[in-house]
Amino acid sequence: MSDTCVSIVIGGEAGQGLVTVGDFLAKALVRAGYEIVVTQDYMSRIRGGHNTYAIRVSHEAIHGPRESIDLLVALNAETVALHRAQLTSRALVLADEAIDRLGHPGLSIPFKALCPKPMFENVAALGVLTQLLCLERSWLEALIRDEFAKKGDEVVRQNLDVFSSAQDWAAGQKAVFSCMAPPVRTAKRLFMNGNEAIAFGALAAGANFCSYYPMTPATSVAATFVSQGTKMGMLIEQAEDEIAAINMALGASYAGARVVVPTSGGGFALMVEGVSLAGMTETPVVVVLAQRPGPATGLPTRTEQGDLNMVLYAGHGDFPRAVFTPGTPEQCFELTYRAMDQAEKWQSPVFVLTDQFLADSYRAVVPFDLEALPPVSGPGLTCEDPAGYKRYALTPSGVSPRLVPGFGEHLVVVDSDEHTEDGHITEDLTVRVQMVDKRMRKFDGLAADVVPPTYSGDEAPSTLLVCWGSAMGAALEAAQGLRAGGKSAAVLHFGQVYPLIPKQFLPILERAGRVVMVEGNQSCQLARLIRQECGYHFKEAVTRYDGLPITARYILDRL
Amino acid sequence: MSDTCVSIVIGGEAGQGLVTVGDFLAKALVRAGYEIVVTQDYMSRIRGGHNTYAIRVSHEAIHGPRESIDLLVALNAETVALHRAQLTSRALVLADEAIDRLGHPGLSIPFKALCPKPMFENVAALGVLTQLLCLERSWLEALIRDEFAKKGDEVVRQNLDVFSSAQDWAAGQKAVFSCMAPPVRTAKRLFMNGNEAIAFGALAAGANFCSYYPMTPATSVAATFVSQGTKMGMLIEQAEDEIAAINMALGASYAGARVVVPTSGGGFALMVEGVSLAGMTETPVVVVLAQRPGPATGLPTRTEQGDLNMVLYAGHGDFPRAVFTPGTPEQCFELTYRAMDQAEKWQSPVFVLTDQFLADSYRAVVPFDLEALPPVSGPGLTCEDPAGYKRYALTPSGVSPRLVPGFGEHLVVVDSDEHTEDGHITEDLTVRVQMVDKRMRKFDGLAADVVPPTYSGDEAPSTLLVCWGSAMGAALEAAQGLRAGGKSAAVLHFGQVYPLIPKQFLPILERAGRVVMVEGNQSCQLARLIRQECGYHFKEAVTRYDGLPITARYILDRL
Amino acid sequence: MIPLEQYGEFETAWCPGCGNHAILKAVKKALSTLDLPPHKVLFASGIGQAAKAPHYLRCNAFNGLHGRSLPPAQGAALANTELTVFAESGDGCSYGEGGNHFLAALRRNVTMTYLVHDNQIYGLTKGQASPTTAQGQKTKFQPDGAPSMPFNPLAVAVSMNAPFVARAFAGEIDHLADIIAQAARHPGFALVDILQPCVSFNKVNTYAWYRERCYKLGADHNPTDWEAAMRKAQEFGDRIPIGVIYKGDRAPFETRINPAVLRPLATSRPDLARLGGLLQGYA
Amino acid sequence: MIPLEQYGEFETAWCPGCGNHAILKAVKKALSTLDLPPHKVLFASGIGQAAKAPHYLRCNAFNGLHGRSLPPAQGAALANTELTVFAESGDGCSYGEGGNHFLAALRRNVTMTYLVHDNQIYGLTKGQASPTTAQGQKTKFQPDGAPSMPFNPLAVAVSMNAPFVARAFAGEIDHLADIIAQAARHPGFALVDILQPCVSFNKVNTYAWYRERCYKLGADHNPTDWEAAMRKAQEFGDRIPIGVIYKGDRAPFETRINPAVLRPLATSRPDLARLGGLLQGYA
Ligand SMILES: Cc1ncc(C[n+]2csc(CCOP(=O)(O)OP(=O)(O)O)c2C)c(N)n1
Ligand SMILES: Cc1ncc(C[n+]2csc(CCOP(=O)(O)OP(=O)(O)O)c2C)c(N)n1
Ligand code: SF4
Ligand code: SF4
Ligand SMILES: [Mg+2]
Ligand SMILES: [Mg+2]
Repeated sequence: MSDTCVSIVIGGEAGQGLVTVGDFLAKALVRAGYEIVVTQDYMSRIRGGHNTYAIRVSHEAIHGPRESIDLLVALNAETVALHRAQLTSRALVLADEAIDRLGHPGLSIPFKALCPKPMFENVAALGVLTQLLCLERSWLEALIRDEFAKKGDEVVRQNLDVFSSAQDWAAGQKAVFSCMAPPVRTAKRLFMNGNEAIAFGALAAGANFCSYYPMTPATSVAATFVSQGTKMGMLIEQAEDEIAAINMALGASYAGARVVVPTSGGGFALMVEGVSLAGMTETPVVVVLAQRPGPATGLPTRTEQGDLNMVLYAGHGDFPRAVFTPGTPEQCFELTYRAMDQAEKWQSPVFVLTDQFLADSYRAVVPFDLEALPPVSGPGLTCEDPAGYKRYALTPSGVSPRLVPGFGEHLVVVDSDEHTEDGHITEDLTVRVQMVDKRMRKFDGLAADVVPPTYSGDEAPSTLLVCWGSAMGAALEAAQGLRAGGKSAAVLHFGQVYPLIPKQFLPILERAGRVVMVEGNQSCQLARLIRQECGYHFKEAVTRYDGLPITARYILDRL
Repeated sequence: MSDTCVSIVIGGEAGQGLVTVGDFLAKALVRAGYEIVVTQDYMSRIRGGHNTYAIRVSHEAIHGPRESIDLLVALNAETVALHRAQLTSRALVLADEAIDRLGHPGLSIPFKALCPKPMFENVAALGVLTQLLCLERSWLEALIRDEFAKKGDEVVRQNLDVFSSAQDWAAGQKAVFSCMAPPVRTAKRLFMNGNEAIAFGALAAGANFCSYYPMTPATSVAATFVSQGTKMGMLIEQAEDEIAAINMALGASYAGARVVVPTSGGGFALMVEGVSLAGMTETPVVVVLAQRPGPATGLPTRTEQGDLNMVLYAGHGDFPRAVFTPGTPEQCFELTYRAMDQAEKWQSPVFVLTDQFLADSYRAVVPFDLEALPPVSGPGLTCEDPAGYKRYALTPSGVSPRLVPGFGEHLVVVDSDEHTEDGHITEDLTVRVQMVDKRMRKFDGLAADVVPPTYSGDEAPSTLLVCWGSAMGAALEAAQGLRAGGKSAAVLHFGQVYPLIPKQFLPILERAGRVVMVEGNQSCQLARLIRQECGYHFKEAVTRYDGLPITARYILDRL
Repeated sequence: MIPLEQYGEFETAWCPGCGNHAILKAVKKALSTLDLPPHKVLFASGIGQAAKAPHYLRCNAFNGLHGRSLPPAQGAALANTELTVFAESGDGCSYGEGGNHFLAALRRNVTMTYLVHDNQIYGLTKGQASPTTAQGQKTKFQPDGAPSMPFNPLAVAVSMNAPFVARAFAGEIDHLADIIAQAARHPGFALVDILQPCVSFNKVNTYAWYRERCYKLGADHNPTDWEAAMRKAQEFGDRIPIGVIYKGDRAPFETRINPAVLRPLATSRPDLARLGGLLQGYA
Repeated sequence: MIPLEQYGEFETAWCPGCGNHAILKAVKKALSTLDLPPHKVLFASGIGQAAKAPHYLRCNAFNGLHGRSLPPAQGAALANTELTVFAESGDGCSYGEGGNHFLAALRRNVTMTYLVHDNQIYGLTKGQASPTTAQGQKTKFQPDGAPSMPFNPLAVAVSMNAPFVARAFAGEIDHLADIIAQAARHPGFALVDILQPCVSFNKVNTYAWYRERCYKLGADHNPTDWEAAMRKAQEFGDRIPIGVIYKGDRAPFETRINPAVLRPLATSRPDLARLGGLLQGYA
């Protein structure tokens, strides 16, 4: 694990503004050209408790979160006590002068003196951090100007004053921190988390309807639609419950909208019947499921990868589906885009399965190449022979030409019961078999389109770490760690876990020495799925289900 | 396949009384000491359409349904046309004289002449059938007396008159049918279908609360509770929806009731979040899921085994469960009884997974030995140290002593969030891990209690048919058929499909020649589960998903 | 006026004598009066006997899940405001399984018409008490009588100021057709609760029972008078008023949301240049 | 009267200044007035800030799923009629996700008390519009204003003749405690909608806002007069009545079902001899 990076953690109570400090600093670092991995750890409450905002920053590529802390900004005394064990040898603790640093080196900041009002403390902390990190002050100054602009010039000026006096104060202190190396890259990057990237992936693919019911950690997908999607003409409605959310989306999709439904595990549990309806009526829908630890309400604001099984088998009866599991915000964008296309192309429910860690994890994201995006499939508006139109015409691929109602004289009839080619309810058992076979034929198409897992590392490694979704970064860094220790290592990451195409990965598994599944759930859900689909039996696994993201350290300690 | 049996099919429109004819005849046959397998095939409508009631009868043991027809009672002309292809060489068609028998041998019954009013036609048909089958007339006479008693003596007399004149009329006809062999057994048996047996299994185990929302083919479980359970003191409430049904049951279970929730796939889809709540709060609940073909509304009145996957993985997060899959009404009783005990013993959701075929299939059931039933686990009412009571005390087995509130000074606190030993919401991540581990330890207990699959047939057979649930009878008879053809054969039937204990069946699979999975779904859900759990890969499968039950013929034609 | 034949003629799976046949006739009549070509009409339905209705009509149809006729109807209505949208289902589907969507639809007030075939029973599942079954009425599943008070959809709708609340009777086809047409013309969410005899499972609320009690609201009833409407909504016993109970002028949902998002969504394509601009905000 | 300390004192996860603190106090006061020992009381709740309340009380608790406080409450109340059962949750939980259970509970009328912390917002998920948020009120998720009309739980409850319908305000602890006690004593389903300021997300409906508007119903209001109750239930604007809005005498569910099934189910054992007899009917 490279030593070129710094781990900054801001800790305090909910409501103390630690997210503001974190967001400002992280965004400034991205603007300055650094790589970051943000980990947000918060409790299920609005005020009080103990939350942290961790920024790992480096001038080189970094992938995952880390436990150790180099700079701890303690907004209250509890933060020092709770995190002292994580402090590195060079660590500094930054806290108000009234807070006992418990003997740790650092700075006792005279917030009262530096700030005309308590609300400026966040900006003062940023001033101190800027100084310690040797960050060009202009990055934060510009950000302060951007973000406070709507509050008026006076507010901007006051903030800038506090910022610079705090920085000056820090410059005068003895405690110093080794300056970060200047960043290599200069191309602009985006400061974006997983949920935001998902929202943009959907919007780029033409998503224009979102019905949702709020649920942590999925809400910021909807929030991004509200703030950004509306400007793209997206129609967004907060439904009365999750059942309504998915059924409303299916009605809109039927009528030609491109639909996304964001939720979390408990909300998705209520959509299971609707998923089956999407399967039966062959109505495209993309469900974004941001996982949190279950069962039931579990730990509402923490992370886990425990809902894969539910997503794989949600819905009664047999019908095809696809499940995407992005590992980074970039993949969130790309795979959500792809999910929108696949849902439409195969007229099936398609899932984007993410988790709280990735949902809330800001990174420096390479701007998406919008021009290079492949075209997205879509329904037709009219046809040559409206009278003869059949929504469920039997075809070799299983895909029937999908028309939207109202744009021509054709009629679009869809049915939750078994139905004839023209969509009407039937109890003809020969037709039943034809329709099951037709629907299941689409599975072959979905399978042919599968995004293969990505492999990185040594060929025929002595250790192969297999993972999916957000565990990717930790696995990549754990492999780096192994290599640093002189062992060959590689990572196989599944960005799509269903369908599974054994020939895409079985040879890789078979030529590796030790193969270890790394997943954020107790029962090794992907390992089981792989065994089911191709018989490969994982003999080792690193699992985590305490609500925190998997880290390289966590993996290495268990190998 | 033995030739000693007769297949009788009564066909006609819904509302013509074919179920009455079928029920009377089948029950009389059981009383007379015959074995029966009833298959009810009906459409999702109240009047009209085309339904059949098929009774396969023999003096020897029989297990499954059959397609061929020896006696066809056609209540309308359509019935003759629809079923003529199934008629055996010795078949007779019995129909009103106005109906064209399309050249098939049989009897044209002068219903008008035999019956003073059309409502007597059912009884007249029974008279003719009694004569052709050489059934002692007293069996039906007694039944007519029993069933019509509440309508008064006059009605009984009129029915008996019509019955005997119809029988006399048939005795005078040329068309004869070979008499059935007299039955061997004399001990009383019950005329009972799968759903009724499930209801009685639950009642025997002390079930005293049922909240349900009606859904075919599960409604007759609730109907049996209404007619019989109320007499046992069961409290039954039709809920506003399935979500309420399961949550109400969980509340009742918490308060000490023994609860059952009957539903079908679409209804169960809505209970998925509730299942997760049962897992998290460790509240016992037995869900009976009578399967029908999906996805979505599918074929509401037909049969399929397509919901296994959904039941296995219903609910977000990891938690243990058990899934029972009875193959006969006897097993419906036994395994539901066991399910009630297991739910309570391991404080987990437990499932009884059946299907429309078995739900509606009447058999001659050996009376249950109520005295031999093992004791059923249950919660406590009081404890020694009420102030120290902890609902989720950590224990080696994972099972915490469960008390019911209100009977002592202890407080029972259960929580859908992650919780402490005393049931209160927590975000302590160490406790989180302890609680996940505790819940998952119960899996070992459930695993130790698994009912092993039943094996019957030749040791190391050249063909082994593997099946679960209602496919059992067809598999047994297909194996008989193979043996009749000189091949060795056996059947391995899973009455419990989860947890799976490989050592209970892997050696059996490995020593067989050809191993064929037989299941009523398109995607081989049990075969996949077995591969997942122990790596065994089924290379052959017979699947059925046209809405009809699997038969021996169906299997043999595909081997 | 579009000829009735345009709306097709199908064999149904309903019992002979069922009130559904009459409702189907009235629906066709109303469509014809409204001059709506089949391809401009969408019928969404749930599951039940009533919910099969859209299969017996030449129109666009979304026959979804039990209890869920309203969410897809509203989704489609918003995705394409040029469609005339109806949802049609039974009392169990609409007020039982679907109760929460009913409440939300009353609040949301999307322009569409809700036709509830109210036979006061669960027909397709063979006769359980429905939310509108009279308290104490015995069924095979409620042998001691339905224990709950019946749901009063009209009172709830009026109490929530739904813009158009009506009751009709399957035995009065022309009157029913006229009410359906009025409902469809009214902006916002229009409810028509239609009393429908079920000859197979409801032996209490028969054609004769309804005929004896139903009377048409006349000119003396002012449907814009909320208090009068509430009184009429509460009347269900020896006398049952049929007609438009309440009519208000709440602005429909469509007028309350950002107009930029209200266009047929099927024809919209993402403006990637604009998207690129929004992404700049994250730099 | 049981001393208040019996009901415990816990650290909460609520914001300082939140109306929930006051409601918790009132609940303890009511329990004490009712002389209810903690082990004889069950609080069922859903998920949300309000729904955490049972964790801050020494009592039996079933903290279930979001929107699902009522079904387990009713299940437990029926399984053991000797428990005094409360359900307690937020407005989103109770009237949004849980709307269908609310309607059904009003119809079913099982004896229990429903305490709804009505802060007119989704608190725990950070400020989305709830079913009771004023139309047009802006939130982060509804920047153009909440598009739907607010749900009026009192009007719906009165329109369905719920036996006990009340509104209270977290700013009037004694009044609230008294209403909770009255509600718990009333046979059947009692609703208490409690206006509760959310200091973090609802900047409109503050303590001051409510204080300016809330007035206590006096002797001039007759809660047994349905029409008067309906008028009061509709009042929500410049003046907001608090107190018992409606009181009726509908027979509770327990009196309408077979008395043989109503006993603490935890103590009942199956009578196998009787079961054997029933099985004979199948021979
Ligand atoms: C989720 C779900 N639950 C239950 C059912 C079973 N079901 C089908 S129709 C019906 C009741 C129908 O009653 P109603 O809506 O009044 O319609 P009717 O048949 O009386 O016209 C039920 C419970 C289902 N299909 N789906
Ligand atoms: C099925 C489900 N959907 C959504 C959520 C997320 N959720 C938790 S609390 C809440 C809203 C709470 O609002 P309210 O009931 O008004 O309670 P408050 O926090 O305002 O007291 C939501 C949407 C959930 N936990 N479960
Ligand atoms: S069961 Fe009732 S509602 Fe259904 S079609 Fe027959 S009469 Fe009509
Ligand atoms: S967010 Fe609102 S409701 Fe929740 S505790 Fe804070 S003030 Fe109370
Ligand atoms: Mg009905
Ligand atoms: Mg709230």
